[in-house]
Amino acid sequence: MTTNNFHRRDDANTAPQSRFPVRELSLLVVLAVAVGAVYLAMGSAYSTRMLVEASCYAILALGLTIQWGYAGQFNAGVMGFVALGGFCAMTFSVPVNPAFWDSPLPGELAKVLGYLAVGIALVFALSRMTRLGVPSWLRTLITVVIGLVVYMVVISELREVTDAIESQMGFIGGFGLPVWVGWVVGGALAGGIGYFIGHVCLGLRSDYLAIATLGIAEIIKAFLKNSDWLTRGTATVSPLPWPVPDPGEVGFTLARALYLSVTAVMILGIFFLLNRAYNAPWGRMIRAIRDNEVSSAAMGKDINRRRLEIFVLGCVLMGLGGAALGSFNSIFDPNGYLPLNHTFLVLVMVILGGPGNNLGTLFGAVAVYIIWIMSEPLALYVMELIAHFGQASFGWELPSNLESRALQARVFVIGLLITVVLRVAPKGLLPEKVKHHD
Amino acid sequence: MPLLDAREVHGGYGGMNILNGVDMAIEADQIGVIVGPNGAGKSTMLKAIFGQLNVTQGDILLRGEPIQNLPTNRLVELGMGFVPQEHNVFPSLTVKENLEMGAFLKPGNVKRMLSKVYEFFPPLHEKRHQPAGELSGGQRQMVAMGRALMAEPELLLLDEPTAGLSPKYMYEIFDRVKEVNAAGVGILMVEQNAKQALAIADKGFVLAAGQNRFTDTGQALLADPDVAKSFLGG
Amino acid sequence: EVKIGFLGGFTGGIESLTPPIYDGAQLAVDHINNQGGILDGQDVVMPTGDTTCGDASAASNAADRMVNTEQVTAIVGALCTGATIAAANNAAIPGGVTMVSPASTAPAVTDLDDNDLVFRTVPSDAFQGEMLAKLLIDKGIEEVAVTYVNNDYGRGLSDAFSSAFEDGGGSVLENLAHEDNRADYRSELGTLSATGAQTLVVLAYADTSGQTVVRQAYESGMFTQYVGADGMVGDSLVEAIGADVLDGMIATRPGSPDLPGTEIFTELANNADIDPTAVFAAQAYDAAFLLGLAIQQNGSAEREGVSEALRSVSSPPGEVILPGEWEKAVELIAAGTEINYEGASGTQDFDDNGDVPGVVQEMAVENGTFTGKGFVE
Amino acid sequence: MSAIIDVRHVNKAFGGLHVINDCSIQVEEGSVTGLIGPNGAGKSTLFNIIAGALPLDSGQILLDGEDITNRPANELFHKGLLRTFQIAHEFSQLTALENLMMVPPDQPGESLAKAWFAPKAVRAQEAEVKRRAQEVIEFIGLNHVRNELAGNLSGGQKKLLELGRTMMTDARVVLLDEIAAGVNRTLLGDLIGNIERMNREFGYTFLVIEHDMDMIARLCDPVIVLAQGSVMVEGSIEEIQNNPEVIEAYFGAGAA
Amino acid sequence: MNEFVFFINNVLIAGSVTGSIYAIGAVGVTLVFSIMRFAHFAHADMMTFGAFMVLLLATLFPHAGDVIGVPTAIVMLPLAMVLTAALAVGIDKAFYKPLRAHGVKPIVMVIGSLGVTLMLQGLIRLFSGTGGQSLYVDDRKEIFRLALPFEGARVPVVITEPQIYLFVLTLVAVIGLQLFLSRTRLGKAMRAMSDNPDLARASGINTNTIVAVTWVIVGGLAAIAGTLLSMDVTFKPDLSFHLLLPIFAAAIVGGVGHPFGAIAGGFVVGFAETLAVFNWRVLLRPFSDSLPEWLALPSNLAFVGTEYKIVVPFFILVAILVWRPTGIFKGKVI
Ligand SMILES: Nc1ncnc2c1ncn2[C@@H]1O[C@H](COP(=O)(O)OP(=O)(O)OP(=O)(O)O)[C@@H](O)[C@H]1O
Ligand SMILES: Nc1ncnc2c1ncn2[C@@H]1O[C@H](COP(=O)(O)OP(=O)(O)OP(=O)(O)O)[C@@H](O)[C@H]1O
Ligand SMILES: [Mg+2]
Ligand SMILES: [Mg+2]
Repeated sequence: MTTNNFHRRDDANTAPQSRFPVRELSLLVVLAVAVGAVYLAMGSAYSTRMLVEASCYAILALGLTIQWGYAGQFNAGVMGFVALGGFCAMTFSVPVNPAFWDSPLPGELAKVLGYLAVGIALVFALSRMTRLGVPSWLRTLITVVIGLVVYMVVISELREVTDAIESQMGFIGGFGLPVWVGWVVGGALAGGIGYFIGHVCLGLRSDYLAIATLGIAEIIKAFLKNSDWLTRGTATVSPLPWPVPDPGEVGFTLARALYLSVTAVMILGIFFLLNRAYNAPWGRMIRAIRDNEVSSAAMGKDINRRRLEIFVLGCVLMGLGGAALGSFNSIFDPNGYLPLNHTFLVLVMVILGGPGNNLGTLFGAVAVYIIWIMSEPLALYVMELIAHFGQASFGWELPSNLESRALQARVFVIGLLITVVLRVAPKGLLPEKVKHHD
Repeated sequence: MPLLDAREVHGGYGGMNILNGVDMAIEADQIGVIVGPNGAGKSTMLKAIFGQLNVTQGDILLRGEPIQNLPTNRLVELGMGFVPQEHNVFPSLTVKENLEMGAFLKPGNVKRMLSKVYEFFPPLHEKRHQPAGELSGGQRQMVAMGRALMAEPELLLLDEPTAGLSPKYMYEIFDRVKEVNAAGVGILMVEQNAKQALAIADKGFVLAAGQNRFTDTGQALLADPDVAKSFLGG
Repeated sequence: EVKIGFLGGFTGGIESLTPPIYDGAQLAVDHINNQGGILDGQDVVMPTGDTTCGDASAASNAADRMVNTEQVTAIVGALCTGATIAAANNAAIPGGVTMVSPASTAPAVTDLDDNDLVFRTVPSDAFQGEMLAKLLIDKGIEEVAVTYVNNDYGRGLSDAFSSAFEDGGGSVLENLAHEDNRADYRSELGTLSATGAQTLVVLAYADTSGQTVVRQAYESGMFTQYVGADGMVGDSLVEAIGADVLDGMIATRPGSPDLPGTEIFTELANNADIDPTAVFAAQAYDAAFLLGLAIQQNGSAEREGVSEALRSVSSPPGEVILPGEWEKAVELIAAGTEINYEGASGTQDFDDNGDVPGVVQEMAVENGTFTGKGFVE
Repeated sequence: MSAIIDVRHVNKAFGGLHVINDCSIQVEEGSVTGLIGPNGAGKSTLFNIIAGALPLDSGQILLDGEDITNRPANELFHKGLLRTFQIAHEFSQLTALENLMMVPPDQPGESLAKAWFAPKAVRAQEAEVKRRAQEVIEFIGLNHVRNELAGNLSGGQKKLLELGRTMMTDARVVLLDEIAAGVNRTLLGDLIGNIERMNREFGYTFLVIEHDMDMIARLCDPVIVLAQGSVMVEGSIEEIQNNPEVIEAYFGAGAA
Repeated sequence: MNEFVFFINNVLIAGSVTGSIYAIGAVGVTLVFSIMRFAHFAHADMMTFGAFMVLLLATLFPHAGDVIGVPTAIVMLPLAMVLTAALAVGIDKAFYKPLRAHGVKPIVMVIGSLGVTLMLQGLIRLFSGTGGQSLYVDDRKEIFRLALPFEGARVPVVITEPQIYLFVLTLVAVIGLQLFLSRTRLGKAMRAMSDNPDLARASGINTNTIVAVTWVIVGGLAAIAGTLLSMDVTFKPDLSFHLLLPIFAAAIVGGVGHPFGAIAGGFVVGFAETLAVFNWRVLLRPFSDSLPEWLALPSNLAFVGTEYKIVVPFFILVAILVWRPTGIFKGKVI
């Protein structure tokens, strides 16, 4: 038992492909039944809402499956990109705050940004000093010192302006643009930040990337939470406009169905593009890079560029999904971005569905979201049942905070789900396929 | 009683069978050499003997005792040593530590055998404080061989020990093998330098597609034109 | 049956505060059911939803379940301000459901664009902050360092406090947010004590960050006087840190004015084995009771009209109804008489924004427990 | 005389250990040059330096007159410099066939934009690539395992795949690092034939590290002997085999 | 003078305390990292578990400490270490071993350990509630206030009892581990196993034993770290989760696989954090009157606000990864 395991061949991996996708179809049927059951139990408005959220999560999961499934990059900071998307959706769509634009503060803000630009240029110039024959240790020293001074100056100027904004008009308000602008910018911004992180961290082993992204997500959250002048911080901004008529105008179910059709179209598009890319030589190259970077480089593949490409692509999807989710929730609350909901849940979706398999990921997203949402009433129901049973037959004392305890179990359940899926179906329910050529 | 006696061994990875009934037996004072085309199942056979493979059918006996389901570290206790074809050193341990690990079960051996191994392979002495991962291909091969010798096994399984070694060391290795064998250690090795290897072999096994194709003394196989043409490269 | 939903933070930041609040609301429901029920003998039931306090999407989700699946007539809740705003904007307002929060104290709720659907039975922190500032100035404290938990509660309170304190002639040497639920606030305390202030105002929760901040402040030995607000008032704080350390700590909390309702509620709660002094329990009782009255007045389990009815039953003119007097109220309503509920935690007369006036009570730690010292004028 | 690879006074040290010492070698265009030497002489290190996998400390490397010192590996590939690894570097999660198909450079399908918006061109090129891969895989005798994951191949099969990759594209210079080690001698005969053919008919230049003297003798002229990081002798195989210094350091007594 | 004492308290002592906590956490992480080859995200929660065990035991026997005159929590620590070690071994058996047997990539193990983290967190919260509790159940934390013998030194230097335990135990643990790894046969076998488990088995090393021993050590270290941390601050179910990033940063900055590196990394990260949030204005205060008008210093001269403390370990991590991926002590290139 101990020694025989290590050359095990993965059966799921090399099993001959069946022409008829039995597995896919049966899973879809199960899913459809589950959705139907939810509709029956919870009513259409609530269930449609659940589907919309599941679809937003599906976009996030597709982003993660690109990074992790295709390329083996483990991004443990999905939350940060989701938050960025939400932020853009908010900033671009909420109404303009005339109090801010009519005051002298925009000018001062611009001035600080100008300082910043000058400072960056200065530091950049200093870092090139070796060209003038300055020894490199001296250059480093000067650059660091000047950099710190510039930083301190800019930051204290910025503090002044932002304090003024906060105390005089709360926050700078939005741009009042159509919702989709915010979504596009959200995707772009997330991609941009992803580019920056990727540039620094992608050369390293994937564990390090996980740690770094975990940190980045917290930093993004800390920034959004503490920059009250920009985001109102914990005071939250709501309501956010929708790209389709909102429930106040056409009723819950219809409004949500419309929203769902928007996200569904987005998913279809993304899905189509991803499938095409994955099955093209691009996908093969990405898998090769995931597998062995040294020899990919020797085979002429620009691994840094490709890794970056994929990381950014994933982040863009996360930003986009985050924006759609943010608009749908109609509130921007930086405090509400939690690793459990926005990183680990997405992770579970991907590993359950099958990393690297787009269809599996979609399936995982919807299935896991249903489980997640339904687990609250279910957990309570089960707890109550047990408690009542215990009370009736053994005379138990009911603990006062039954609800609270039952819901703690959710964290536990997510953890359990991760470990059990990894153990039972390490490649997910719909594993990535090995391409067979005849 | 043969030192090692494998009869009708079937086995493979996962569902697929690679070995389809291989027989292989050597006495305590013999050198056995396995040759054959790439992918014939030579390495797989060594792994089967060394307990790293699911043997589905057949028996493997060491001095008459069945050993097929024993964990690897038990086999080492029973006196077997193994040099795998790939991944055969501990890259982050120094050369010396690599060798020490070879004698993990016989700490008493360390001192004596260390100097012996350094004597066999002088470059190792020079590099003894360097991590094995930084060695050249040939030097790694020496470490791998040295590691296996450290435990003074009674049966030594070698998977292509001369691959990547310069001619000088290739002959050196064959000399060592003869020397060790003379001290009463049974040797079973896979070789692609088939002519040189068969020249010192008491027994030769030609494997193809997971089955014995020819089994005879080394000299006889060398002399057999069929063998030479299709397996030894003319 | 008639459904009134309850939204609370059963998990997350205020999970230890939520159960007593829920109990308060449940007590009102029990009273209604035991005294003949609502709308001709129907029972009130109170389904619950977990907002997790911090997560807006969980809050809207829970509210949505109330509004669309449970089909409640009205909602008691939510507790945390963020949750209340999320629930209101996403579910309650589009669904036309009246919400009465017993615990969202942040000023932000006032400005909600809510079609007159969102109310609260607890005064805005803007008021408590002012009173706290006044209290300190009256006591001759002129320099303080403030740290507040970084959420809408802490921020609203600290904004109100700081501006009032500075207007009153004091100076806030440092005003620093801290994250809830960390184990270590020593660097925050370092920044705070760097100012040289001797008085530390902690606007946080007794069970979480507030406790740790005060303990570490004591260990650092840099402050001589601690000040808190309602979130800090809890004997668990004194127990955890030590009575001798905290002796003389000053605090405020929204109090129940000396109304007949307060005493009645105390007695009713004690009868039901509920702690009447628990934070926001009385407010929750009032919220649930008021909604019951409003539905009764409105005459049906429809959502339409509840908010108007709520205004009518809560404020003068009308015959005064006290906590527990459900039967009497039903009779009066049946007779077409105007009623005016005077609750356990205040007169509950809503202004145009759905806010209520409040009183603030001064508290101090004496002999190892928080004791009331009368109202701040 | 045009040297397609010109290594000039290269030095490389790991920590305090000088592995390459002022090494200069030239590889003539169209030749099959052998590079032999004792274990640890620095042959693979030199390969890694030429192929851009290791930075050098000092010196210069020219490819066809162009300075390629410290260029990244993928760039050199595009300049027509191909290499194999002594320890096989297969793509273990790709099938054997895919291992070959991923090699050809500049496949349109490798750009996202083209994969998305020009599927026709991608498919046409893909068919061509597959045809070539199929030929190569048959030639190296791995057709029966073409849909097997490369990680599951035997040691020798991996080395064959390594060699197969160099046949997938039109290179100018191919660096072969001990392709014979672990490869069956019968098959090796065919491979040598093919290398000769590629050299003669298609003008590939080869630089071959090898310990198998039969192979060196059949293929290489000239042969360079490297010892302790610098060139010991250079000449035809006969000259080398009779050089007492080389016999002492490299062939050993057994060769005689 | 007071400013200087303030600096000692808020930078020197605070930095050393934070540094030691990070160091002792990082030692455990670095061990799993180098032997099991993955970033063990559940380490922080093992720390919490250890502290929780101490809390339970101390609540059960609140007076155990009086007998020998040390805090009860310290008396209970050995027992908690045993329990945590058992937990660690159990977790490995249940969750990591099957994955290893499958030969999965390290990153999948990382994800598995994330799952374990969540499970542990849920369980601990389920049983302990989410509030903070002091590990000094019945006794009182001793605080040493050392007044400096200078004129005008109003503020004393403050150091507490658990901080002293912390310094001592960190040092003992790290030195012990270093000796174990480099000197003993078992220690070397551990490193061999981390390089190549198959070959380790082929050398006669019983890898199951090695793995078990590793987890016993890791569990014990985690219990020490968690307990000392909770004694110094407060016990909280999600206490150590927030330390995950700085601890990993410390392990990597120091060089993965080096116990001494963990100390170096821990102190680098710890001091960087305290220095970054320190308001330098305090030290300049005595001179601020003599500065010219145009150079009036802003009131806040800290590099980052305390709310951005988490940025500091992140930046150090990234900087070290870029500048020297193997860390200060040239750890494994993984
Ligand atoms: N990364 C490294 N760090 C330190 N030393 C190294 C490193 N890589 C190689 N060496 C040393 O450099 C020397 C040359 O190694 P190289 O692999 O180039 O030898 P080689 O000529 O290819 O030998 P072989 O024929 O055995 O493959 C060896 O002594 C080896 O120990
Ligand atoms: N881990 C594995 N999983 C699945 N199949 C494997 C695995 N290892 C080897 N094989 C298959 O088993 C067959 C025999 O492999 P083996 O390694 O025994 O060959 P060999 O005779 O040693 O060849 P070589 O001379 O090339 O080393 C090969 O076809 C190979 O594809
Ligand atoms: Mg083999
Ligand atoms: Mg080499």
